[in-house]
Amino acid sequence: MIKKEMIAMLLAGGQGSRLGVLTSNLAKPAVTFGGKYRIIDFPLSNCINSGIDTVGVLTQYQPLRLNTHIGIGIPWDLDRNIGGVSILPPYEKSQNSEWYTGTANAIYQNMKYMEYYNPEYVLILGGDHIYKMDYEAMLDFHKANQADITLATIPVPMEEASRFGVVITDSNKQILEFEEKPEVPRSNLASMGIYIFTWKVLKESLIALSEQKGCDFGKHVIPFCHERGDRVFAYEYNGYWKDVGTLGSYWESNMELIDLVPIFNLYEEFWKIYTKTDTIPPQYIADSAVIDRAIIGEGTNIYGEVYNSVIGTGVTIETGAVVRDSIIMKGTVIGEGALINKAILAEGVTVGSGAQLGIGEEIPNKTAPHIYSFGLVTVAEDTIIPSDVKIGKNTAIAGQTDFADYADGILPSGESLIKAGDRL
Amino acid sequence: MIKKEMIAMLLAGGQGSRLGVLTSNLAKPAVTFGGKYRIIDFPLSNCINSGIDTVGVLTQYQPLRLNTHIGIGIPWDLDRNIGGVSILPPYEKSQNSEWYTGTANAIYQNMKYMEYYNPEYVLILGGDHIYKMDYEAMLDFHKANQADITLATIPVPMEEASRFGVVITDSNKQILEFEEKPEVPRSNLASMGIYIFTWKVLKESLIALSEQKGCDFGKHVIPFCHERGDRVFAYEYNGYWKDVGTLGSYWESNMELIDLVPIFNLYEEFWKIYTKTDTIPPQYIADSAVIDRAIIGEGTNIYGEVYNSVIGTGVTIETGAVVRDSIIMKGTVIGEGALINKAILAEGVTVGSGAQLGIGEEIPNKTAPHIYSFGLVTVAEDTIIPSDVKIGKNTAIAGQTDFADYADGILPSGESLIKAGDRL
Amino acid sequence: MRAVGIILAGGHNNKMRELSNKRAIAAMPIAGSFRAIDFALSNMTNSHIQKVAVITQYNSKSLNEHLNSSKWWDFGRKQGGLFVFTPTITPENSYWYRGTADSMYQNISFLKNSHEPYVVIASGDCVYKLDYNKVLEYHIDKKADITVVCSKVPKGEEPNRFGILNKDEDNRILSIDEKPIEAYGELISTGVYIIRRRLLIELLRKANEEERYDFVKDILVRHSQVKQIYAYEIDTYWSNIATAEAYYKTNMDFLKKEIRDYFFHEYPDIYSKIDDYPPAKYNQGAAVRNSLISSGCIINGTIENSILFKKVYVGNNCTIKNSIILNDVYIGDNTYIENCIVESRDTIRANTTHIGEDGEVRIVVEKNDRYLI
Amino acid sequence: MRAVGIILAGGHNNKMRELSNKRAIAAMPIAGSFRAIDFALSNMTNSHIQKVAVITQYNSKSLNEHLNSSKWWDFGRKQGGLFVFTPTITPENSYWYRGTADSMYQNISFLKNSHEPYVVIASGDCVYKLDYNKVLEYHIDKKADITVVCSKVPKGEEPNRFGILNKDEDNRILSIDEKPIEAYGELISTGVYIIRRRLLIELLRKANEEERYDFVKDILVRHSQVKQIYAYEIDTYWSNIATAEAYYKTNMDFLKKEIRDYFFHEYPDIYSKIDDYPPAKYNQGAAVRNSLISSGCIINGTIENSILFKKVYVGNNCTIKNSIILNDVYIGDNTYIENCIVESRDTIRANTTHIGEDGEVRIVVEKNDRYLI
Repeated sequence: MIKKEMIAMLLAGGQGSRLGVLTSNLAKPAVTFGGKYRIIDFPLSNCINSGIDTVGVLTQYQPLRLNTHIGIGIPWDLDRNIGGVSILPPYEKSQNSEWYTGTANAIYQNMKYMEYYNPEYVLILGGDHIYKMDYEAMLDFHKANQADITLATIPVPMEEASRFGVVITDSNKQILEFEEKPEVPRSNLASMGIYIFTWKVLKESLIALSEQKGCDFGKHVIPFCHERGDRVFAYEYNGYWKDVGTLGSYWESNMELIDLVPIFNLYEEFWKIYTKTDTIPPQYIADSAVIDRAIIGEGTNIYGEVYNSVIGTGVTIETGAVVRDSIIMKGTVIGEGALINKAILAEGVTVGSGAQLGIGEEIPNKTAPHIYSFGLVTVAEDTIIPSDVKIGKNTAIAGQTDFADYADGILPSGESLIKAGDRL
Repeated sequence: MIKKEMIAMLLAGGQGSRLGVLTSNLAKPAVTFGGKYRIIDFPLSNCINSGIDTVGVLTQYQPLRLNTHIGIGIPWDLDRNIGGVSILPPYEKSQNSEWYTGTANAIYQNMKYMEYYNPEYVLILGGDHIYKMDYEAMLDFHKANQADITLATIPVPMEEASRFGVVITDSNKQILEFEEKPEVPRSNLASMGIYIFTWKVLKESLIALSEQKGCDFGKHVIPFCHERGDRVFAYEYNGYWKDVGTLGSYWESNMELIDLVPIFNLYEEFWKIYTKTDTIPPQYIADSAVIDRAIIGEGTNIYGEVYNSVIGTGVTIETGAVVRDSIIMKGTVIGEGALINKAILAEGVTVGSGAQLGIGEEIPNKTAPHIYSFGLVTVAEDTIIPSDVKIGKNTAIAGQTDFADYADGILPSGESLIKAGDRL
Repeated sequence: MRAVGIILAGGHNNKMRELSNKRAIAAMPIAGSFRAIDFALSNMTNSHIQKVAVITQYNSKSLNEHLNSSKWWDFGRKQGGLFVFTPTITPENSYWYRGTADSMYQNISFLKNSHEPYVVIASGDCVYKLDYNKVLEYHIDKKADITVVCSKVPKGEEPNRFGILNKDEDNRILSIDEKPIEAYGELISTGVYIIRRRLLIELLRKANEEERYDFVKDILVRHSQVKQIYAYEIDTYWSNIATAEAYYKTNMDFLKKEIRDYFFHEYPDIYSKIDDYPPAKYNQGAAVRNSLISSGCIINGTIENSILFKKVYVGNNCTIKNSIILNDVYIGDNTYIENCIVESRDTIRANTTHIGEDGEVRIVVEKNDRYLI
Repeated sequence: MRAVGIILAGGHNNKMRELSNKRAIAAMPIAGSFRAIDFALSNMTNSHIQKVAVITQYNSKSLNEHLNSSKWWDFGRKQGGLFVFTPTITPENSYWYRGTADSMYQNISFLKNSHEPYVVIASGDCVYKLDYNKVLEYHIDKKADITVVCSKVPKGEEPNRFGILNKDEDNRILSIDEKPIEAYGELISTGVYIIRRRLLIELLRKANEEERYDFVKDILVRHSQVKQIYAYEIDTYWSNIATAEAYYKTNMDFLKKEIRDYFFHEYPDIYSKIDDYPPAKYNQGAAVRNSLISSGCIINGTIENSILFKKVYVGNNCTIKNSIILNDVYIGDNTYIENCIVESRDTIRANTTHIGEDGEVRIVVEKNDRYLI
């Protein structure tokens, strides 16, 4: 007889389109973070550190990188005989076959998976945030309140509360009202999109709402349960919690890791963040290298200069190259004498020698100003940037570009250069 | 650097509709076989026994049972850090998102998975047959012939050859011609639907045929390669190979296992068939039991009589019940005094006391005579059959039926009783 | 869970007769598909103890093989795991384990590097189900230094091969008679103890300084006056298999429906390593009554009131009565076996008779050449 | 592959000085992220040998922990696997391993139960890459009884801590001088042997009967006249780390680009157990030149021509030159370290100086209380 007290369902299906070209080939939870991690490592590690050994990961958009990364869950100790991590993509049924149409719909379609483990509680997680949280403490809170649903919430500054969904509670933390992005917020407790459901309640409400189009937890399930009188509570979390949904917040939270005493400490022993590492050898820092405030991954070779940057695994920075205020992901090569200034370079990028990225003045991006801003240069994975070109700020580059793609060898600030290739 | 000499791609997406109600809730490769196995155990075990430790399983139709069964591959030793077994369902892409439309199309959509392992050869397998085969011997043959493609073939009786796709070869086993179900066969070498491709050839031809609708290996890829002059060879296999695509052949091959010296020997030490077992305890045979020629799985309790039958794990056969010439799958309960005659009872069926299955004369099934024939009673999983009803031959029953569903307590031969339930 | 586990699986014993020539007692097969240590291991994992050390020394190969993956008992690695400790030579020490206390002392780093406040010590040769959390609650409640789980003497057992406990009304243990010549009292220690981790480290260190090496004799008995030692009594099934007779009886108990139901069907499950054998096969001529048959068996003869472990072949016209046939045994045609324990991997010649007489169980060890099947 | 593998990892050695107090030589950390045994294990798996026994005895805890999952080296379980053999007491035997041959003899069931025709024996304390299949082809080609893989004496090494081989033009070995006082010849045994499985079983049994326990002295040397023993010479990088000086030199070799490229970037890879440390962090004040830095390090000072293993903390204003800092070392502010090997888990007090003088490498073992970081 299989019985798990609490299982987790991790929603990892979203594209995260506000990360621009970073997610054109992979789902947002698969984006790398902090030199060697991927965003999904944080909720997965939180699970195993909280004693949850059964996690269903719901995927939909471009799941290959995620599948390869998670594999059978070895790094997170989730390779189990009973439970462990399971990837749950949409599937064909004998009557209707459909993609996941909403967060709750995705969970609904995997009802049998949950039933197999016969849980008492189900934890619903997203794959979009960087944080360390003890879900067991939240479960204790849920049990102590005999709650049907517990929402994790975080206090935000009152003046920012109108950007969030906030909850109004009584003194026992039972939720009285929800407000979605209120103009005049009456509370600063913002929902984190993390829920514990008593299994029976979740099952009933999903079945009751099974005809709801695009069924979503925040929009449909929680209000439905609240209205019918279920006990819904707010658990207050007070640690580091960072949304990395925009290029700006993604860049910022990476840079925060470099601070001498980081707010969010990866070096902490007792709440480790696990990840899959292919690269075992140490990094080599050459005689010619200068490194001032940086985080650097395994197997990287540094011959040039690095200032205030996060460098992934297996990166090569050649002699004379200067990298400043940038994020360089796994396997990228920076040619001799190249200059990288406030840029995000995705995995497997090649920058030719003498190229200069992030120069000139700041001009809003012409095609997607809401995505490519913050003065950043954003380079998609496997992009090739030829030698000696100059690239301005608020720019995006993707594809195997050559010198002819740059008028006068220049991509001015605010421009995008997206070159579709024959990549399989 | 990851490098695998040969990886396997196992096509496990099909419904197998000729198995009738047995596959209404699960894909054909997940159907149980021989008391404790599922059909997919045979190709999976063949892989690990042949030294192939990287297997992609392509699923589409109702994959949950298959996912749960395969898990992370522990029983087959396919829980690996690099490689192992991966479930590959269809996924959403940034441009077009589609289900698998054909065998080759399914492989095409997983090109990146294969590329990750950097193989020299790719083995294409189905999940529809019961057999033991050393794919390594086939690979040796492929290499020795410097073949681009090798098809596994089996000699069939000449008079039956017209039911198969046959190949005509020269004396070196190089294939000269293909014939699909020829009226006057010129060869008795039938293709088994098992292919070894040199990776480069597979990749090129899949890209070349990427626009082909419903792209299929037998219909499109192999003819395409053959026509352009690739070296295509026929490897001859001479062991037990049984299609279990119809209820009749499925029943027959189960019954063959009971023979004193079975043609297909599961008790062989050196080519073990592995499977996932939840049930550990031994079976208990009571004082009142009679067992004459049977195969019985773990944890089963037998108080009644069993003749010439295959009984799965965790089955209960109560006192006075008589089971003859039948297949009883996992977790099924046969009530006191019930009579089961030439029936296939899927997983989790409950037969009430005194019920009689498979009596009366043989009349063709009225709704699906091509499916429900051979005189069999076929009962879908989790079906409930009430006490004291009588059920004829060539019948199918599904759902939680009660006595009122049976006119005069009888389901005559040739009838079907499919009762859709509120099962999630 | 707030405790780590230690399973003492090093022992061997002359009372097991020939059966202990091949393996540690904790590796003895039980009830067709299990090994003795599965019960302690499953109790640990079912009590959510995630970090368990198995200490083994004597003939440990077969045990090590059984434990080669922590997966079967659902132990993790990162937040705990299953550790198997065998003797090793260090600059400070080149002795084998000299007793149960010494075996723990030589692996004291396991205790030192843990942060859980309590330790559950269990022996690997008992068949039972127990939620150690309940014992721990009791331990905390009683403010005990050590809690000993105890049981009434199982029926038909001599009490004097056990430790006999005398306790007061409050369940505090007043004295412990380890294997007394004559036993006064019917309450015996089950070999399961709960103790605070730091106290255990201290007691082990002190015992080692004094060159005392046995946990029961040198620690438990010696401290019964000075420390608060409490008894936690269980009345569910409990059996120690460390004599050939007890081993036979414990196995035969599984032919009773209530024992089978308790261990096989009631939550929580007992886990074990999975072997890859096909289902059992009954050929023409097979006649089986009131018996447990395991996977991989092929049966052509008559079996009554017996337990067949995995992969036993029974030839034509054989009769097996009131016997235990351990795994991978080949029994030739026309053989008669009664009141026997047949050692694993035996090959019994055709046309032979093996009977344990005068109510005594006979242990059959026969290594003939095997016919290929 | 047609061979099983045996890795002899039981040894210890005074020439390792203080470094072998903590672990078997095969468990010594190498090149920032590896352990010595990773090289033999990776060679095995890269040669598609799927069944490997590691025999260990001395201070095996840290080695056992490293080997606790066969996953990292991609060994399976069903068609082989990674077996770790430690000493055990059986009815026939209660000795520790008395030598390399005895350690194999005590585990002879591993050899008997295998069906592969050949055995590759390797020692766990050498750094090299080798496709054992090539050696096996040569072995079969030569119709050899035993093939010994040999190498020229590495530069700067004394030949007389090795076995010196003398061979004829056909590469047949004429004599073997094991650790001679004076060495004639420059060809040394690398400790890698190929031998037919049945012959090994026979030789081990015979040696045991004669109470001889060492594979080289009692089997190889004694049979150099009677058996066909051939030498297979390699000219790629090979190094034995079994003295403190050789250990230091081997590590420092990895600061050379060609050595790094050979081991880190050329196919096939060397595998190791994955630890869960974050990337290295360079704070203000860090200045690193020509050094290898491993994951989990936090650097505030100056590092030159050095190798930092995992999770080393270097305080402000420190200078580390020509040194090896093993894993989990905390170095307090204003410390100066030159020509040293700093033992793992050390805590170096602030404002201290540690220099290995006169070209001698100093081994620093300091267990001070650690400041929390």
